[in-house]
Amino acid sequence: MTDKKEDTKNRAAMLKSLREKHKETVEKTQALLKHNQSIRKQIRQAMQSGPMTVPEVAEATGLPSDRVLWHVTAMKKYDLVREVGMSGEYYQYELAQKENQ
Amino acid sequence: MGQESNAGEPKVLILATLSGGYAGADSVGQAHAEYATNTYILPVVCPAMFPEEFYIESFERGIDAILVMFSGTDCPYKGGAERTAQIINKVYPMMKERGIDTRRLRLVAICTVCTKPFLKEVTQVNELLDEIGHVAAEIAAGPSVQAPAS
Amino acid sequence: MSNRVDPSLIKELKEYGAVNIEACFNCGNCTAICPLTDSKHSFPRNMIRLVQMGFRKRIMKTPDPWLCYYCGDCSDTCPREAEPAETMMALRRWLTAQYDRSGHGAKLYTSEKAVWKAILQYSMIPVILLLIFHGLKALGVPGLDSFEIVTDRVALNAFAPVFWVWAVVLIDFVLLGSRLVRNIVHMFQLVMGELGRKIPLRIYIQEFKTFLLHTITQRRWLDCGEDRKRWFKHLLLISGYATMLILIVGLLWWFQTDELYPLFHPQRLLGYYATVVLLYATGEALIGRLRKREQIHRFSHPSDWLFPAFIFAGTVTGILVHIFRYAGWPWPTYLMYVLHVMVMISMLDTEVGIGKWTHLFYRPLAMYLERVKERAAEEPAPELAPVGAD
Amino acid sequence: MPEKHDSKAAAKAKSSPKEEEVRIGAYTCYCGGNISDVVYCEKVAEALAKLPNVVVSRTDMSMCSDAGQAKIEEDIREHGVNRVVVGACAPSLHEQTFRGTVQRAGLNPFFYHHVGLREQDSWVHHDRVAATKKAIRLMSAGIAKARLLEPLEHIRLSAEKHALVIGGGIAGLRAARDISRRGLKVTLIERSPFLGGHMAQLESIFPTEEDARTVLHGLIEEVAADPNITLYTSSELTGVRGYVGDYQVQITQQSRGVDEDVAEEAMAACTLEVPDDYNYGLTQRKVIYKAYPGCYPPTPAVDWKNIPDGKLELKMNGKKIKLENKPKTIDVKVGAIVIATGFTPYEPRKGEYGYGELPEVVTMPQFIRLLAMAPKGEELVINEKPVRNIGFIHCVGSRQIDDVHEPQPDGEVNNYCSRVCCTATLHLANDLRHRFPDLNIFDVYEDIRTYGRGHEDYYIEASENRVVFLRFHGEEPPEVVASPDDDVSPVQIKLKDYLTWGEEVEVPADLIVLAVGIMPNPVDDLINLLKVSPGTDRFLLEVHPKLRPVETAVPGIVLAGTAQGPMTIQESCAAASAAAAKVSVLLSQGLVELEPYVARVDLDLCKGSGECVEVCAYEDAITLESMTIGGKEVKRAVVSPANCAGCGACVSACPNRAIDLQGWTLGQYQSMIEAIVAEIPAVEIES
Amino acid sequence: MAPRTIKVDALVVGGGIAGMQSALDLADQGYQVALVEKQPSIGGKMIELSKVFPTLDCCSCITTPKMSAVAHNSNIQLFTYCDIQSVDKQGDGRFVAQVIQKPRYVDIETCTACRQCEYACPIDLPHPFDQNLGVHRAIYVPFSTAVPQKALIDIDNCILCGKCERVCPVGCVDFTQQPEELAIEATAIVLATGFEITPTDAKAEYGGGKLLNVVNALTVERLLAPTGPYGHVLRPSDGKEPDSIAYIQCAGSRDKSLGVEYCSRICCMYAIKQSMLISGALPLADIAIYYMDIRTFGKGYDQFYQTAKAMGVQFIKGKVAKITEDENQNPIVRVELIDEGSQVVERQHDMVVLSVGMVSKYDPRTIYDVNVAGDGFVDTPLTNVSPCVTSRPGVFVSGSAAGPMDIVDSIVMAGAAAAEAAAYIQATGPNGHGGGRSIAAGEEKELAHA
Repeated sequence: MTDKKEDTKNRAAMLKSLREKHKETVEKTQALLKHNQSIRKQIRQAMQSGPMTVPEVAEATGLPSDRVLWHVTAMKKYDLVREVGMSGEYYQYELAQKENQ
Repeated sequence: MGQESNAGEPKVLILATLSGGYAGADSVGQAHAEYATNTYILPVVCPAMFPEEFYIESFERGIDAILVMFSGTDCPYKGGAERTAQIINKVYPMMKERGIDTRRLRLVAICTVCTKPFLKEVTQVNELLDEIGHVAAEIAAGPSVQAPAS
Repeated sequence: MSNRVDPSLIKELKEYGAVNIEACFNCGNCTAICPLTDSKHSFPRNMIRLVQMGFRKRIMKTPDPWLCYYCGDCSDTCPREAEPAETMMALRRWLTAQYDRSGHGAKLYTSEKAVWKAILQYSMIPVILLLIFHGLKALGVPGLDSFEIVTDRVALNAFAPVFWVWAVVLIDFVLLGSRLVRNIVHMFQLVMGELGRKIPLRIYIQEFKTFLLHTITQRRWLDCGEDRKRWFKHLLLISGYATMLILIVGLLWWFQTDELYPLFHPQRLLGYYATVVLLYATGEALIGRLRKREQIHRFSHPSDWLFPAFIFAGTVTGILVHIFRYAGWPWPTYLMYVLHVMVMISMLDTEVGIGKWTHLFYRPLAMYLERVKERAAEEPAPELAPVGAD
Repeated sequence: MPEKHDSKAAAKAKSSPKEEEVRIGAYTCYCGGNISDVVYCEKVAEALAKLPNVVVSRTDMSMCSDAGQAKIEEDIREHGVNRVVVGACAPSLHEQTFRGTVQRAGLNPFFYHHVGLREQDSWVHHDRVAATKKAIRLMSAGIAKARLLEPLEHIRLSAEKHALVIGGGIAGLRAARDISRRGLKVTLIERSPFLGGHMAQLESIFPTEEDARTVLHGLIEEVAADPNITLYTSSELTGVRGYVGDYQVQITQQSRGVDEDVAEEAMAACTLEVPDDYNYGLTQRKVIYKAYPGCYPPTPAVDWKNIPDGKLELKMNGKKIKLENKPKTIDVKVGAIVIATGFTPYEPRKGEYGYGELPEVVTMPQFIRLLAMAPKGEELVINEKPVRNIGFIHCVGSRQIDDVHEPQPDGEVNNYCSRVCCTATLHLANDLRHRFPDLNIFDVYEDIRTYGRGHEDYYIEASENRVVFLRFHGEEPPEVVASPDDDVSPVQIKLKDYLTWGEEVEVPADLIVLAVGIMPNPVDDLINLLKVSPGTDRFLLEVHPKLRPVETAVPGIVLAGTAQGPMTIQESCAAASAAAAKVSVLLSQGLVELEPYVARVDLDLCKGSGECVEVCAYEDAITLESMTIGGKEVKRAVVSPANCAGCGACVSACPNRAIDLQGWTLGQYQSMIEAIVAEIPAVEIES
Repeated sequence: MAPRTIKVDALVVGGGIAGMQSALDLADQGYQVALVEKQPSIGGKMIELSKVFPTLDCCSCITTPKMSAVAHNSNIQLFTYCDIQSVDKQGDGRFVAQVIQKPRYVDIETCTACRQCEYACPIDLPHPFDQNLGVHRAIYVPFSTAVPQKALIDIDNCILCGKCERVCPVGCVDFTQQPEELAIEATAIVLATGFEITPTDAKAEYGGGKLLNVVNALTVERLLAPTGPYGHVLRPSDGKEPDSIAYIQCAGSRDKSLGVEYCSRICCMYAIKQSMLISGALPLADIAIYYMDIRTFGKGYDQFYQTAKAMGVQFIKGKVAKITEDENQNPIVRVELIDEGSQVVERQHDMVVLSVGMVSKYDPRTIYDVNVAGDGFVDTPLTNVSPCVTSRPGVFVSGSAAGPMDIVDSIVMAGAAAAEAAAYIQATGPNGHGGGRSIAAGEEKELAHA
């Protein structure tokens, strides 16, 4: 047990010192993460109402449609949204189950 | 029409030599030319290996037509083309004996880039099958209702 | 019609300043980048192609080169660095020479020697005239009393009496004017061809405003897409030039005077305005050509130097005459005056009707005729086939 | 005889200790969409999973990728899969790939069967449901065969470390030299009495502006001095036996005709003249000749082709001398063969662009020779006539269109681009401009294709050199007509010039040069001997332009240079070096592997009828040998795998079904056919 | 500490199709080969493509088996994610390359590419493999067919949260990895360093890279690839399925105003190929190709062009001068229709593809001491008869490092480079000749590759 604790502690210390070493990039990436998380939140909220196309999400969130497309693409790749057919010239996406809950 | 027995589309077996017909079929694919789906192409080194009974048995199993696509005079094996032709010629009387329309078996030379002849053969054999129907009916009927061989 | 290819025109046009026209591989980039082209007007590639093919007559018939204001976009983006803008420029020179049936214009464009010879000849006119008149007076020929060389004060109107000078100017003006009119008529005939006579006079008259508009404002230039500075500078230059032209041709009796007017006298104000504008505009053009920074100034044909250089020299000598006169230095005033007149006469005689100067008329005329043709095509006259640029 | 590493597969198959359970892995490849766009691959996999013996049925975006292959390996290792069937592209592309996979996982590589679902299903059918059903049937047939697969082993044979190169042009020379530099022996044969091919007829070459013959002779000297290379000129391949690693080739060589020490004298004494092929028939030469000054070999040769009875009489120093062609044959054993038979310029029909009717119309190869012979000076003079206007016409004999161009004798039109003509034309035009400043040059083209490195510079330079370009559309080729009598130029080109708004224009010309395309040299004899295939464009066909771009479908026979398709000198050399690399791969190990698809005798069934021996066309492939079976001395058929071609003629001949073809047994075919006619497993396929 | 030294016969620089083919052709002759690749996976540009002309084979069906063959060939040692620092010649005439292998922060031996780390990672980043239209995470497997199929961490875009380490079932994440120095000793070097595409923003008239629906052709390859970012052909501004697509040829070639005078050779064919593929994916879409000259010069290429014409792809002669966009971000091209009476038109499309060209991506003089030609690519002074020989003895060039060429020509040239390198090794290797482990007749040799 103590060994495991020791390990966890060492690991935390190692990560911390690494974070210090890569301070600049870590901070930059953290800012990016925060920004993306807020966008994702908006997109998820907009998509609560059911399947939507990218322009519809863009309209609902006020985000530029190319950014919405990028995020939806990312969410699709990691199974957070899925494609559910087409509406006109656009594909529709809906939140995957775990995101819906 | 051949609907009286063995429902379903008639099946065409294509025995195609690797150096001729099979490569030719691949060229047809490369060209994305469309043909009927009832065609089953099996690669063959040289059709000279198939004895006469092989064809008869195939018909009896339910193959409605057989196209032997060999390399003709370009056959890479010595005497392969001639031997194949001899065997096929011996099959025809055997087919007649059993009441099988001899047009169901064709020996054609198809080269590696013979896309047009390939398509022509497949179209023709399907036209024939539209006309004469399944082989099973002929076999069941026996030699008395033999269709005239062309 | 025989469409026989004739590769000699390319060589000929090079003498008129086409820079790298051979390099053109007819991709069409120049025509598509040009802000002035549309489904009806297609250039410069069509012009370049006609040159490559050597279809002289057809080029002579087209006004297209006059529709270009040389923004330089085509040359900037040409994938072959074929300098289409320079070809259009060269074609304007070539056309100017073609409109002049005498062949004099062509000579001045293609031979520097001919230019120097012409300058030398024309500049001698005032000298000879002064020598003749002062000489005849000295010989006692009557009627020449007003000719006198006064040395204790500046008396320009005695050295070169204004009404005599004005008379000479008017005579030259009439001669040059008739040359210009002949060439303009020639251009009209070439551009309008058979069609010229078929179009009702009414349209010509109704559309004459186009001519005036373009002459005065160079309106089409504003569609060129580039920034408006060059258009404005050119407009300024024209205003200065026109002022000076009116002062000399129409008002010389008032303009050339021995009076010393106060600073705000209209004679001085008008003169100063024209002088400043001309000096600025031509000076800038010359410096630009020396520096070769902008696309329009990267290549210079001798004829590009000539016109601004004349105006510049005329302006500088004019200023010096003015200074010497107000300073009360008789001899310098007289000599500078002779020099000034030499420059002005050379300019007029080598430019009007045959030189770069003529673009003042040809360009608006081209627009005008284009508009007339368009109008005629719009009219529901069944005998008129629609006519495009080519 | 090469050392044989006979297959022990037959023995192994018989003595397999226990009937192991057949566990089949079936894999249906999406082929990156090529298959899955039409075939419902998941449904196929679902259906296959229901078949007997199938323990794993999977799909993958691309089975041939490392990840796809890893799946198979894992299934073999983890799930006990011992037969593998992949339905993917054509077997010619990736059968070998998957055999390797199976082998890596510790299985016999012949426990693998490949089903072509792309070329023979998804690419030729649009009905998705029918195509899916067909895919299931084809895969079922493959699985049926897989149940009966037996372990086989490659036949390993020692390989001759010696290659034959056919053709002594630049590609053949390059290939010969590169194979030799790798430490292998080379026999180089050339049909004509001299080396160099068409390159010797060129003057300066793009993109380096080097002198063609100087560059060529650099390589010829290397070849001539190379002790590993044996050279036979005036020689052709007349016979071939054997297989990769051990081809026994027969070369027939025509006599040079005259002895070296008197050859020059004989040439001087010779009076019989024939059209000079070096100058494309524009001049005459003697029948005892040198191709050109400085040619290699330097000894003059007799041109037997132009002497019908193969005998020539000559008066030399007052004496009558009789020369006679005594062809001799040479037998060589080689492991691989490089075909570098080159090209022939397209010969326009009589009347095509005035060719053969108007003396002012010549082909570009002819013009290069004419120019080389033209007098020096400021003005171009051809055939004693001054040329002030010269017109080039592109795509003569290339990019032809059905119904616009007259077909070749074989009924085909040359619908391919000949690749080199554009740059060659412009290179020549620039050369003309430098030499004749006042010459007017016109260039009538369809598309200018100066694609290569440095080639566009020729186009730019030609433009700047005031070459006037005119562009036609392929459907409306230009016309060449004689001018009216009062015209300044004797001929003219008329065309719709699409750079001038499609207007009809005419180009005056004193000489018109046709930029003729490239056609393969006629090599029907080689095609028959070596069983290689030409494509629809008549050039020899590679296995696959990307996977195996210089190899033919016949093992051990590779292509170099323009026998394969139009190429520049540089590209020919690259292809030749690549061919040399393939030959080195094949032969530098000293052994080759042959597929084990040979006949096999079941001694239990064989009655020694001898029918198989009778029907077999291959020497020593099957023999009747005496052996003792069950205490009785009997004659039984015995197969010599190295000599067996695997055609299977013996299989159908055997009255007792005692002989079969390894890897392609009759039983396997029967079971495949059964699978095709059987009901397919029930799967719901949406339409 | 002295760097690990690897002794081989040939060093192949670059793991694209040319490098792989050269390496295979050398290894199959029995030579020991080191293949050094800058990226975390081999495959080069070719692995990004969808299908290849003129056969329309799926590209990965050609590339991935070669990648696999390289990885499994017992004569090839593969070094990915490496930078070559310098190349010097030793006293014995052999080269020694100083190489730095960048840390992946993942133990390559134990990683199984299960991608659990990837799912756990919170950072989404634009994926250059998908021309930035798709995403990867800060820890990721480069792409589905990567070789080696192993994860790596983009340390510059990592917040070091440690989530990946926690979820990894085999404990292969190692944040403490350091760059490793290697010394590779070789008799011959084959440069197969490839090319770069013309930057999309190179031409101001084409929007300078700012117009979202003006994309480069490599982007379309990704859109067409079954593994592509969207899984469909959609335009990047809003995910619309485009009805009208225009190709602009010579968007990075044959243009002195861009400083690229040469023809890039591949663009005509790839534009035609993509048109055909788009026609297949979007049967109703109109496709127009604006061109100056159609250069379909290779074997079977002109026939391919004719097929595309017959399929309804429009070929329009005229160089597009300018691209603008309307309020819906539909690109508008302005062009003179040369073949149609020379009129200037402005045409609106849903998406415009720039057929960008090939440019040299680096200066090979600094490290490899070989001359470059005016076009920036490696110079081949004996280009006619020895097209792979560079100015430096023992250094050979393969594929598009020696100028633009298509895949077929690259593969042929790769074979030629292997032949040249083999001959060089044969002539100059240790003990006079035969640096390669040439095998005596009959000697059994494991043929490890597929």
